[in-house]
Amino acid sequence: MSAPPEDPPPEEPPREAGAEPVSAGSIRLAEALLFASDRPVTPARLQPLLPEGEAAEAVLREYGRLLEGRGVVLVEAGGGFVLRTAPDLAGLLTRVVEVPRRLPRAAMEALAVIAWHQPCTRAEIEEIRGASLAQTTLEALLDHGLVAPRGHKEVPGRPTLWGTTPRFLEQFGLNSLRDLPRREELITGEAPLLAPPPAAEPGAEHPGR
Amino acid sequence: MSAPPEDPPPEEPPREAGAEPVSAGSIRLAEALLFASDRPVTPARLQPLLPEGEAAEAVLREYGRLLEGRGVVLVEAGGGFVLRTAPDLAGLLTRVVEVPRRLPRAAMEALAVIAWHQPCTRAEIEEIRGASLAQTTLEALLDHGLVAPRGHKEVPGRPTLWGTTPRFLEQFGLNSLRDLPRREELITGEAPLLAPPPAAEPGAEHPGR
Amino acid sequence: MTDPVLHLRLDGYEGPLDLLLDLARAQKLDLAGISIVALVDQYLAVIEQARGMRLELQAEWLVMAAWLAWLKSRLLLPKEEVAAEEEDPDALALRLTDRLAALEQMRAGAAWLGTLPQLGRDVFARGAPEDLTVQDRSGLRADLPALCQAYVAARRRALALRPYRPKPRRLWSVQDAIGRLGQMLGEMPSWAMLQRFLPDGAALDPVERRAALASTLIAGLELARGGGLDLRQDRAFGPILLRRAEPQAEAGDVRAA
Repeated sequence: MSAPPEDPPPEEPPREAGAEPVSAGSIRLAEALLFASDRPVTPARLQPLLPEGEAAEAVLREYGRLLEGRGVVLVEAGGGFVLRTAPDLAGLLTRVVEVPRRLPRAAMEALAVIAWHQPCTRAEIEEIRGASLAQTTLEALLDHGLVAPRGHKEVPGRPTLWGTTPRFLEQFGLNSLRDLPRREELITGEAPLLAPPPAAEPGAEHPGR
Repeated sequence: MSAPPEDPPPEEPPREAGAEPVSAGSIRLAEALLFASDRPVTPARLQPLLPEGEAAEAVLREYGRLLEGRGVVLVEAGGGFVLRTAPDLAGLLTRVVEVPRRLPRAAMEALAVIAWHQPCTRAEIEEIRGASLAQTTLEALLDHGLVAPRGHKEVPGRPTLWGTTPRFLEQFGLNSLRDLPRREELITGEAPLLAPPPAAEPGAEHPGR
Repeated sequence: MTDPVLHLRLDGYEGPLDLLLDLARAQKLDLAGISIVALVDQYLAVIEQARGMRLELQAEWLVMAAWLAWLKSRLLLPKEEVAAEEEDPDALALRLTDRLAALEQMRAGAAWLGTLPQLGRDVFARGAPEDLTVQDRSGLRADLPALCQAYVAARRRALALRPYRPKPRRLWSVQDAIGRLGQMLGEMPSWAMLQRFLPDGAALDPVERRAALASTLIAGLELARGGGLDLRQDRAFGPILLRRAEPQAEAGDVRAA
């Protein structure tokens, strides 16, 4: 399994593999071609490069035999031969690269509505957002563990109430929901949803005051 | 040059390379990593995979020694170690592997100016070559990823400064820009006006070092 | 006059400097030892033969020819005859050989690069590298500012979508105003401004207030016509004053105002 490659001796007569002759030069060529090719190497592709009397398939098989126990192995795939990392090493060499994703805009908005209006039903989320909420969007939030059911609203149909999870607090670096800015702080300058009419200023232009 | 690879013996004690111990398992790991990657492998990438007490650089050098005379060889280029097909096989391989077009002479000369005078502006390239630089020439160099903008020269018009890329080093098998001969060494006093360039053995030292 | 062979030759040169370098190479091994005068003659001879060359080539080649001819004339003059303000012709010639040397260096550099085994031409990289990285896409990139932004965006959209409802107007009718005037005049001892008789002012917006003022004025005129009150305005656009009618009041004044 872990036998090391050996120094090649400086000179060696052509190697015999079974009945067919396989020369060291042919092995070198097969190795180079297998290494450089971007697709599986068929015997037909190697054959024209070989000296008269050597069979490409025999050369490839002999090379594969030489690779046994090495860091790369020769495997048959896609109608030809390819070099691959030895299976027992692949796991060791693999590096995990974290590629965090953004939530889609709709999901982020739905999450925000739930965060500030929880617990609330799906219908309420839609009303507050002013847009319908796709099932997949809600599922994405559930998959990330950011929201969870919080019972049912006692109205006809008993719709599920949604709220945020401890995972939500962790994701956004909050200690508690009280750390969220207040709604009024976020939508300043905007008329509140059900605002009383503004109190009339006593007109300065009116005489008699 | 064409010594064949040898069958690895079934069992072998850890190999000694100079003072540093290099185990067969580490050689396998290096081999797997080098074969899997198309980028130069730095010792730092390999080191965490090795057992305590083995130096990645020693392992890589030992593996390179083992590959001598094989179809692929280990070269130092672009700041790391990378496998390449043996240069003497180029003639045979190009019959079955697709080869991109050569750079035209104007592009090679412009590339030389950028390589030895970097960072430099387009006007400086034209001044040295005594000819205007065709847009297609610059585009060819950019297409090959050999040159890249390196900021602006702080003169009126703020022209772009050009320099070579890591890809340039890889393309020509150089480990760093220090591997370029010094400008004055390109032409020697006794040699004819156009000194024959040093015979470039792959991996051999350049005369300019 | 067109010589196709010469055409090809000039096209092969990357500008006049390139040709000059070739001519210099034919002359001497060492650039420092070349004869500038001989070089100029050779260059001018080539240009003379190439009269028919492509127009776009001509400009830069002829500029160089003119400059070289001028340089040659200065080099041939005895030193003392070169005008004092002109640059030393030897220095100019030296600068030309320096430029040729710089170009030669770079041609040698290009040739040196050309002999290196090139990736993809002489040596080959791994054709089918294996990707040894696994992308973990389970993570989430979201922070509190983004959450706040999303909330604001959602609310903005919802507010923009709300149907437009005109604000209900509370209008003070003339009948209301007559009732209020009748009630309030009894409490007013003397002249009082029209504005005093408006309904409770705090709840009215400017439009409603103006409407109430108009109703109150009409109510006042109506009552004055019936002799129930007196109206007075001392000047145009001045305040309108009301009081309960006194027996000796002349209604005619009011109508005039």
